[in-house]
Parts: sequence; structure tokens; C-alpha cells
Amino acid sequence: MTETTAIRVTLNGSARTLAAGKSVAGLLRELEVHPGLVVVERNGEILRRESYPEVRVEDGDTLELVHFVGGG
Amino acid sequence: MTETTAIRVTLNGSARTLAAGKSVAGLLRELEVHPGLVVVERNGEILRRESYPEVRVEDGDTLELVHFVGGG
Amino acid sequence: MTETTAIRVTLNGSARTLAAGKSVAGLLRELEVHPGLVVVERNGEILRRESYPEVRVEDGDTLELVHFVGGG
Amino acid sequence: MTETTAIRVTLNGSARTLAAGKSVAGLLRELEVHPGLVVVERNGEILRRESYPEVRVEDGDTLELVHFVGGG
Amino acid sequence: MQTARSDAGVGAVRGPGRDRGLAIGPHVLGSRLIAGTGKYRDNATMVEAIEASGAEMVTVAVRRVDLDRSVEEGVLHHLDPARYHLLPNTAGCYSAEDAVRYARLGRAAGLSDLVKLEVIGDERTLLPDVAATLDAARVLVSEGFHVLAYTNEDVVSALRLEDAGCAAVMPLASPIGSGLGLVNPYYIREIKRRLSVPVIVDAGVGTASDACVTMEQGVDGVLMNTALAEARDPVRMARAMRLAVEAGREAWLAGRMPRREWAVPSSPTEGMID
Amino acid sequence: MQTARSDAGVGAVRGPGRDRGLAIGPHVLGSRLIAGTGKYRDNATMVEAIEASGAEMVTVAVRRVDLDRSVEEGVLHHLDPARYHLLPNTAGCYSAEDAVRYARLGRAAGLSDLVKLEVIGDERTLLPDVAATLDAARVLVSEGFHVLAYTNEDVVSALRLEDAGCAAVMPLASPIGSGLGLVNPYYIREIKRRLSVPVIVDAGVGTASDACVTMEQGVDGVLMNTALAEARDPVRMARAMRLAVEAGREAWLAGRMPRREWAVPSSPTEGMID
Amino acid sequence: MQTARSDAGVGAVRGPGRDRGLAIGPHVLGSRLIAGTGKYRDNATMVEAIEASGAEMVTVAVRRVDLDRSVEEGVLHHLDPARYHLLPNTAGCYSAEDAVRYARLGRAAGLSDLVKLEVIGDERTLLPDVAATLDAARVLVSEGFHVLAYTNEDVVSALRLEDAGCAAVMPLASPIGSGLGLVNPYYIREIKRRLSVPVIVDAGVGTASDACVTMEQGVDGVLMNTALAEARDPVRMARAMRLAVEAGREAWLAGRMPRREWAVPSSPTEGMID
Amino acid sequence: MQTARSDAGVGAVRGPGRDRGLAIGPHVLGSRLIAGTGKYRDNATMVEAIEASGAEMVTVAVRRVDLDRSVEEGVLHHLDPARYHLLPNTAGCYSAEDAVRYARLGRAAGLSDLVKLEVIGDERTLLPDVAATLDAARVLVSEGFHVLAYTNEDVVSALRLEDAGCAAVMPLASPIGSGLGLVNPYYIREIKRRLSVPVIVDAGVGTASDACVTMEQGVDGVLMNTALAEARDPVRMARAMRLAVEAGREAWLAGRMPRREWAVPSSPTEGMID
Repeated sequence: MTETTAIRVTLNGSARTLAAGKSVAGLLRELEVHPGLVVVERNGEILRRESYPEVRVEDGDTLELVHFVGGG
Repeated sequence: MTETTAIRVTLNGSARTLAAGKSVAGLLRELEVHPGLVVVERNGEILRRESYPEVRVEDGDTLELVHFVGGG
Repeated sequence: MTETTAIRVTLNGSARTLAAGKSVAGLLRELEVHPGLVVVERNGEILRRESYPEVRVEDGDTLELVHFVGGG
Repeated sequence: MTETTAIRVTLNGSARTLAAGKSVAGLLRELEVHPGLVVVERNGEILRRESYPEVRVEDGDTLELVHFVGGG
Repeated sequence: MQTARSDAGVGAVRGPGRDRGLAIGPHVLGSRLIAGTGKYRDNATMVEAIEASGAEMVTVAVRRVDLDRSVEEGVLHHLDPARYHLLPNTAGCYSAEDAVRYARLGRAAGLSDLVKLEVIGDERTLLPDVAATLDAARVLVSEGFHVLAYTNEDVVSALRLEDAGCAAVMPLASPIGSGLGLVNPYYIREIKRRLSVPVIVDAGVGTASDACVTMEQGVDGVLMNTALAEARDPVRMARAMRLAVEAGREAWLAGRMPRREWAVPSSPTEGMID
Repeated sequence: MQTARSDAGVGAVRGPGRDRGLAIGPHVLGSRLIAGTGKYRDNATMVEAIEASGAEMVTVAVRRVDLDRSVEEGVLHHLDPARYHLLPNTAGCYSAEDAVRYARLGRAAGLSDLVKLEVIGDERTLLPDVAATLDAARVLVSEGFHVLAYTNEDVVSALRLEDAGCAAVMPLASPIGSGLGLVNPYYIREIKRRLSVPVIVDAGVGTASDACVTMEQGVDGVLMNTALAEARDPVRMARAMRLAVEAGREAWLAGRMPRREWAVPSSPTEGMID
Repeated sequence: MQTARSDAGVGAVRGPGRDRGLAIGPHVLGSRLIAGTGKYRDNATMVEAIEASGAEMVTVAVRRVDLDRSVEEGVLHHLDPARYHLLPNTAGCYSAEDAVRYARLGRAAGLSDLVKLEVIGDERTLLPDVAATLDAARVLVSEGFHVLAYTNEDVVSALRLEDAGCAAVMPLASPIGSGLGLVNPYYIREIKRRLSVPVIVDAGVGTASDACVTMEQGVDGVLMNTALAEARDPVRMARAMRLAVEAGREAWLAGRMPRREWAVPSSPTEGMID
Repeated sequence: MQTARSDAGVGAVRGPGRDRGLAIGPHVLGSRLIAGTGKYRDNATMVEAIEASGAEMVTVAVRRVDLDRSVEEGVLHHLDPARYHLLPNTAGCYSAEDAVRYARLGRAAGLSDLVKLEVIGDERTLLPDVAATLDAARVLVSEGFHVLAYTNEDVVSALRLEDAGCAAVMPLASPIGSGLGLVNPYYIREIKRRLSVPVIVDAGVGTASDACVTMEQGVDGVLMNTALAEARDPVRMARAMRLAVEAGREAWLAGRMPRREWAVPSSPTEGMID
């Protein structure tokens, strides 16, 4: 098995194919999302920001990237 | 002077030509207006119903024929 | 043991001493309460009216005699 | 005629006896009323402030001394 | 429908006993609702609605006979004057002179001395010109009319109209045809307290509860037209209004419970079981 | 007073035709007014007032017999159960358990499955404990009761009570015994729009116009007690309330005129004389 | 406090940009609140409250000097006329003649042409005698007064007073000293729509929200006295009133959201997580 | 903006002296107005309006990042969290579970323990599911959240939420986004009387006078969004709201004059001239 293997995840409700072995931090970088302004929920678990570099995105993960928007 | 002479009156705001010598009662009959349901004001004077047969319509008269209509 | 033995019951919240062996019907008669207009709850159980003659009041019973009063 | 002659006036609704020959200015001084804050109405006529020294109070005068009080 | 003189409706006889009816000029009306006859979709609906309203007095307007008429719009072809007291109005008049002229024509047409005096001061709001109304009232009273005067909610004007000899004073609840209901109950209540001639609220009532709350102020009657004519079902609304006017009158005579900002139980708090 | 099943009162049949009455459980009531029997100065007044109100259903409370009674306070000595549907209440209960117990006693006493379910959550306002009311309602419905549930003006709670199988939902107009009238017409209107079981406004009505405006929201009925018992003349007020409830119902069915902020004449603007 | 002529306050300049102030006669006031000086528990409280209210114009009454005075009640001993525009009133007058006489005395005392014209028609309600007010207004205008005329809510009377040359028309919100607030917003709104001179609501305001909702009708200012003098803490209430008048003015200029009988979420309904 | 603990806003310190501000969880806010950030026509207007409102706490919603975003809708790109306390809401949640999940995401995003708990029970009215709100509140309180709970006007529910440990209870004035204003002042007043945690009225305020009259009930603050976002000029309305909230607070602390149905003169009745 090699790093080029692809994995499938559900990201904010839509299925995506990603290169395997990517960290959450790497994913955010790729998506051009500022890590300081978002929260990542992985399989129902909220990830601490400090853990983004370590945590690897796994095949079958369900990821929610949320942030604050205008609301009353 | 003959009965066929014509006179001019203002009747409910519009000019009319009538045969001379006509009584108010006659006028109402001609207009098919039931005398019991109307009031005739002649030159600003309200006429008593009993006087309709005697009173003659004169040249230049201003006549108002009014009655009750729905109102609040 | 004789019929003259006394028993103690709680009747509408107050302690009472009654002659033993009395039926519910008898109790109502004694209290001058029309059986048709009241409901008797015995130890938390509502008694059917037909059962008043049979059911005996036992020592230690808690009885509630209720009826309809004016209310909104 | 002497200054000691007395005159009778109505001042703010009550009858008063004053020494004759007094000016309005003199009267105000005697009453300890600051001329700048009051208006004097003499027999229904409003007096100009400048005239207070000249105008003499006459027997039978009706004088109203008014000023501003709190109001809505 | 009696016609004997009576002071029944003058002021209000509170307390037990039957309510004696509303005295206007020579008449004593069993119904405290006076109905207008304008603006109905057709004459049949008008007649049926007025019947359902229980009104014994109806207002009518004085207008020119349409000499080249297709349809017969004379209201007396539809309403039986033996059954209803006709109350001619001076609607549409903007001066005392015009109002007096229309009142005289109405008297000649109806052979009755009743008149609903209306002198309008503003076309947009149809609010009265009170000064002109007062002038016209004095003339008409001197000519023997029983004047029912349309006026605004002003207590001072109402007192002046009473002094002028009006048979009834008719303040509005809200503008004619607005259906806004009773906007200022304080003033209406005060007018009723201060006058001894009947006070009939004229104009503004939009639905049954408006008529009911108006009568609860203690006034002697309510006059309405648009609320009936423009309802989806005028006959049914007329029935509702008849009931509402009676309800409000009875409630006022009965004397309502006090208002409280806290609750009070309706059932005994004693005698609960353990 | 029919007792055949009918969906007459469920929802509202607007438009022409007679109003078919209010269906509650097995009964169809000709009158949309339900009267309480508490707090009258004496039983004679209570009986006369209820008669005058036209009510066909009356609420009663369940309390201990007063064993050393001077006066006979049992309400059945005064009201004929053959004439009125008795609606036992659970007034005074602060828990689902107590309410269920009182409901069962009421059924045993009245030999009827109707119950006015009341679980109070706060002594000062007598507002309901909606959660406990819902629990009690589920138990009672499962035991075959026809539950009329007293609740607050909350649409969500009303929907839950309907889902729980209540025969009728009874939001308040304002707190019990307050006489403040219909404070929140929006919510009452919305509850009526959303539910299919009858909506009967319970509590808060203080005078006739309150009852009238409440019915104009389209609800199926009104329940009242203090407004009658505490009026200066309870019998006269009861008559007023009977009329007001009918008036409000009819007005709603008739469909009111539109509200406008400007005036519209009631008499023709054409045909004026020169 | 400018005194240059300006039509700023005449009508209302809605939309962006600073609100330009209220023009009365020769003055342009930065504050739209006019304060009365009567009925305070003491002069110190009066002075402090008026300061807190931000008022630039204050009303005063003309009364006899108390010749055997213990206390000095002359208001000019307490209020600096260089700081406040004095607005003498004709309070307590029941005829045009008296009002004119008091107005002249006020002009002589204050050396200013402003007058708050008040001719009372009824002692119990203190409602104006509009006819007499109109007569007095014509005389005073011809003598060069800037007349601010106290009147009732009647649009027709307001239009007549404008025609008579009044510098401002001052309808009441509710009776003087009643604190009932704005009872008839429709009429006040209509008066504002129809007149071009400033409309200042005089009397009836009881608390801050009354002043706020009054200004939201678009009127040019509010005059108050009792609401300040009779508050438990007059100075604090005066501050509240200053804020409320500004708030109501700004809200009217800003243009409120529409009213709806249904709900609309404030947060996005998109972007919810699964 | 202090952040030291204080019970200033808990209950109300009436009488003289400065009003000490509103304590919510660890914060003491100088402003009693809390602003929403939704529905503005653009972010610039939102930022300017919130600045004009004087709010120190603003609500925000938690939503998915738009990954193929054209526009940047993240609110933190526009609002400085160092300047405003962020109050994440759970808007759009229909179950306790969802609300708890959103609250946790909000805490992670905002690094603050404050949450505006909202569990909706009905989509049309957006009224709360009180039972579910209570369940969620218990969970969140146990996790150390400072819960500000959106609820209906029911006193019983408000007391339960306080018992559950909520930091503030937020009854509505009328439905979210309706702009109907304070429909039931009795209930809001009673909730304030009975609770010791701050009561903040959330939703329904439509214009300045609504905010003012709401504060006059004695509540601790008002939360608004649509009234600002949907005003024709949101920034001006925000200024109006800031003034109105202060005005209402001050008026309540000052203690209003009594209401009377009769008039009382503001000028002396003594000292009139002959």
C-alpha cells in the first residue's frame, strides 16, 4: 500500500475522495480554510485545534467543518 | 299665446324644454314619478304635495325632484 | 370477640372510632350521607356503589367520602 | 393737599389703603417686589416698565401685579 | 314598537328589571341598534339584513330622483315605513346651510321631524365640522326638528350640542366606514356620564365585539352601516350585531367583575383529599 | 340537546347555513358557552345564572363531604344532571397523580367519562404545568376518558395535547379569575388554526365583549365562571354572556368588513342637489 | 441653541442625515421635548429635572405675585431665561378674552412673542374650547404672537388653527395630567400628515414609552409636565424622557420593519449539519 | 466593558444611583441591548448597526463552512471578538440532542461558555419546545455552560429553567421576526417578579417603543435582530433602539406617575387675576 492510495470521506454532507494519509491540518490548508476560525467535528467528535496536525483523515470519516455566521 | 308654447326649466341640474302651462302633477305624471315618494323643490321652495295639481311650471324654473335612497 | 369492639379509622382526614363490623352502607346511613351522591375511596381504592352493603369497614381503614361541589 | 392724604386701591384683588402721590415704582419698592420680574396691569392697561417712576397710583385704581410661576 | 313618550333611554337605569328601551324624540325603540341602508350589494340583502339586525329605526339619504333610471333605487320601494322609523340624514353636506336644506327636504319626504344631522368638515376623514353642526342644530331645533347630531369624541362639543337642544348626540367610535372600532373608550364614557340626552355611537364599529364593547361603556345605542353592508354575509353579521348590542347593554347593566393582575381559583381550596 | 356523534364543532363551518353546534366527546352542545358552578353568593343565584347562560355543560369540583355540615353544599342537590352535562374538574391538583385520582373520583361520582383536566404549576398565577398535564392526559385517555385539557396559550403545548388524544384543548384568555380578557389573540387564533379538535377558551373572560372577541377568533367555545359569579348581577351577566358568545360566533362565520385607516361614506356621493 | 430661521422641523425630513431640529416661530430647538415647570415637589428638583430632560423651551404660567409671601415662588428666580426659551401659557382661562389678556401679560413679562394658547372648555376633562381657542388665536396672531395652540385630537380643528396662522398646533395624547398615553394614534398621525406647521403633542404622556410611541407617529415634538413632576424620581424620569423622545424620532426616521403574524427565523436555515 | 463578577443585573436596583449594568455569566454588560447578526443586507451595514446599537454582546449562529464559497460569510471576518462578547445560538434545532451538539460546536468555535439555547417546537411560529429546552439546559449546565434559554411567556416554564441552572431566561415578546411587540406585558412582568436570574426579552420587538415599553416592565435586557436588520435604515434604527432601551430602563427605575381617567391641571389654580 502506498501514500497515493485514495480514501473516501463525507465532508459537510458531500462525498469526497482524498489522498490517504492527509492530516486534518493538511486538509484545511488544501481547502484554504483558516484553522483558527473553524471547528472540525470528526465522526461526531469535536477535535481540539492543537490536534489538527497529528490527526489523520481516515477512509470513511464523516467530517463537519463549521464556523460562526450571522444569526439572531 | 297657445298651449304649444315651449318653456325652458332646469330639472335636477339639467336644462329641459317643456310645453308651457304644465302643472307639477302633470310633470311628475309625464316623468312617471310617483308623487307620494318624491319631494319637489321649486326655486328653493319645497312644494306641499297637495299643491302639485295647481302649481304651474313656469319658464326659467329650477326644479329639484328628490327622494330617499339608501344611506348611513 | 364481640360486635361491641371498637375500630379506629381515618375518615376524610380525621381519626374516628367506630363500632366494628359496620358496612360502608351502614356507615353512610349513620352519617346521613345519601349513597347515590357520594363516592367512597377506601385505602386508595374507589368502591362500586353496589358493594357498599357487603364491604365492611376494617380497623385502620382510610376512607375518603367525596362528592361534587361548585367549581370552575 | 398733603402727602399724608390716603387713597384706596384694589391690589391683586384686595382693597388697600396707600399714602397718596406714590408712583408705581415706589409702590413696588415698598412691596419689595423686583420691578424687572413683574408686570403691572393698571385698570386693565399693562404699564411699560420704563413708566413705573412717572405713573402715580390714583385713588380707586385696580392694580394687578403678576409674574411667571411654574406651570405646564 | 311603542310611540308613547318615555324617558327610558335617557341616562341608564342600572340594576335589576327589564331595560326599558331607547327614547328618541317621540319614539321609544325596543332595539338599541340603528341601521344604515347604504352600500348593500342589492336591496334584497339590505332588507333581509335590516330585518335580522332587529333595528326599528333606519337611516336614509336624500338624493335626486334619477329621471332616466334603469333601476328603481328609491329606498321606500323596499322598506316599509310603517315598520321602520325613517331617519333622514344630511350626509354629504359641508355647510350648515346645505344641511338645513337637506333636513327640510327629508322632513317633507318622510313626514317626520327626525333628522340625523351631519356636517362634514374634512373629506378624507369625514370628521364633522362641529361649529357648523352646532349652527345647523340651532336652526333645526327652532323649526321643531328632533335632531340627532353626528359629532366627534370631544366632550365639550357634545355638551354644546345638548345645550343646543339636540334630541340625541352621536359621537363616533372611529371614522365612518373605517371599521376600527372603539378607539377612545375614555371619551365616549365621559360623554355618556356628562350628557342627559341619549348618546348613540355612530360610525366606526367593524364587528360584533366592537358593538358590544361600545355598549359596555353605558351608551344608549349604536348606529352602523358599513359593518353590515360590507360583511361577507351581511344578514349573518346583522344577526351577530343584534346579539352583540344586547349583550353589551346587559353586561353594562349587570356590572362586570373587577379586573385583577393575579389569579383567583374558581373551585374551593378547602376539602381536598389527602 | 342531541347526543348523537357529529363533527359539527370540529373546526368551523363558515359561510351560510345554521351553525351545527359544539361536539365534545359523545355530546353535541347547542350552546358554545360552558359555565362553572363555583363562587356564587348562593345556590339559587348559581342555578338561575346557569339557566340564563344557556349552558348545556357545567363544570363541578370533587371535594370531601363535610361530615359535620350545617349547610348542604353538594351541587347535585341544586343542579339537575338530566338537564346539564356535568364536567368534573381536577382543580387544585399540582401533580399528574393527583389529577388522575380526582378524575377517577369524578367519573365514579358522575358516571360520565368527561373530565376537565387541570394540573396547576404555579399557585400565584394558576398557570398549568403543561408537562404534568400531558402525562395525566395520556393516562386518562388510555382509561377511556374524554379529556378537556386546560393549558396555556402555547401552540406547541396545544399540539402535544391534541396528539395525546385530548377531546378538546382549552387555552386560557388570561389567568383564572383575573377578568383581563383575551390578552393574546394571535396565539389563540393560531391554536385554532392548527388543531382539529375543538378549542375552548377557558379562563380570563371578564365581561361580554371579552367573550365576543374571543369567539371572533374562530374558537369553538368559551368556559367561564368568575365573570358570572362575581358580576354585580350574575343572572343578567349570564344572559349577556349567552348573547355575546352567539354574537361572536355569528360574526366570525359572517366574516367582518376590512379595517381601514381612512373614511368611506355610507351614503351616495352622487345625486346631490345644486 | 441656534435662533436662525429654518424650516427644519416643519414636516419631517425622513431618510439619512442628521435630524435638523424643531423650528418654532423664530427659534430652532435641538430638543423636541418641551417641559412644563409646574407641580414639582420643590424648585431644585424642577431645575434639575428640566436640565436632565434636555429641554430648550419651558412653559410657565402667569399668576399674581403673592404679596405676603413667605416663599419666593417666582419661577425666574430659579430658571435662567438666557438658557431656556420661556413659553408663557394661558392655563386656567375659560374664554378667548381671558386668554388674550394672559397672553399679553405673558409677553410683557417675558419680552417674547411666544405663547402657549390654552382655552379650557370643561373643568373635569380640561379639554379645550376649540371655537374660543380659534377666536383667541386670530386676535393674538394679528398682534404678532407666535401662537402654539393646545387643541383636541380633531383633524378639522387642527386644520382651522393652522389656517388661523398658529405657529404650531398641539393636540393632546390624552387629558392633561392623566398619564393615559397616546390613546388615538390614528388621529395624531392624520393631523401630522395634513398640517405643514409643526405638530407638538401636548398632555397625556405618562412614561417614556408613551413619549416614544408618540414621536413614532411622525410628530415634531412632545410637551410634558406631570409625567416628570409626579414621577417617583423626576430627574431620572426626565433623563428617560429625553432618551425616549430621541428614540421615537430616530425610529420614525429610520422606518420600522413590517409587522407579521407569523415568525421568520433570524439565523440561516441553510448550512445545518447532518 | 468590565468582566468582574457582579450581581448588578440580577433583579433590579430601583431608586437613585447609577444603574449598574447587566450581569450574564462572567460578564457585566454596560448595555442592556443584545443584538443579533443575521439578515442584514450586507456585512458593512451589520457592523455599523451593531456599533450604533451600543450592544456589547452579539448572537451568532453555527453553520457549515461553504467550501466552494464565492463570498466569505464567516462573521468573525467582520466582527472583532475582542470588542464584542459572542453569544453562539442553537437556532434551527428541533431536539435537545441537536441543540447540545450545536452548543458544543459553538463553545469550541468561540472559546466561551455562553450559549443562547433555542429548541424550536413548531416551524410556523418558531415557538420553543419547552420540555426539550429544559432537557438540553440541564445537560449544558452540567457541562459548565452559561445557558441563556429562549422560552415562551409561561411563568411556570421560566421558573423551571431557572431551577435548571440557566444563567438567564429569555421569554419572547412575540414570535421571532414578527415585530408585533410586547403582546403580554402581564406575563413578562410576572416572570421578572418571580425569577432572580436576569430576564432578557428575546424576539418580537419591532420598533423603539416596543423596546422601551418592554424595559418598563422591569426586565434586565432585550435581544433583537430583525427590527434592526429589516428597518429601512438599520443604523438609524439601531441608534433609536439603544436610546429606547436606556429610556425604558431609566423610566422603570424612576417610577412612573399614576394613571388617571380624569384631568389634573399642571398650572396653579390659585392666583388668577380678576
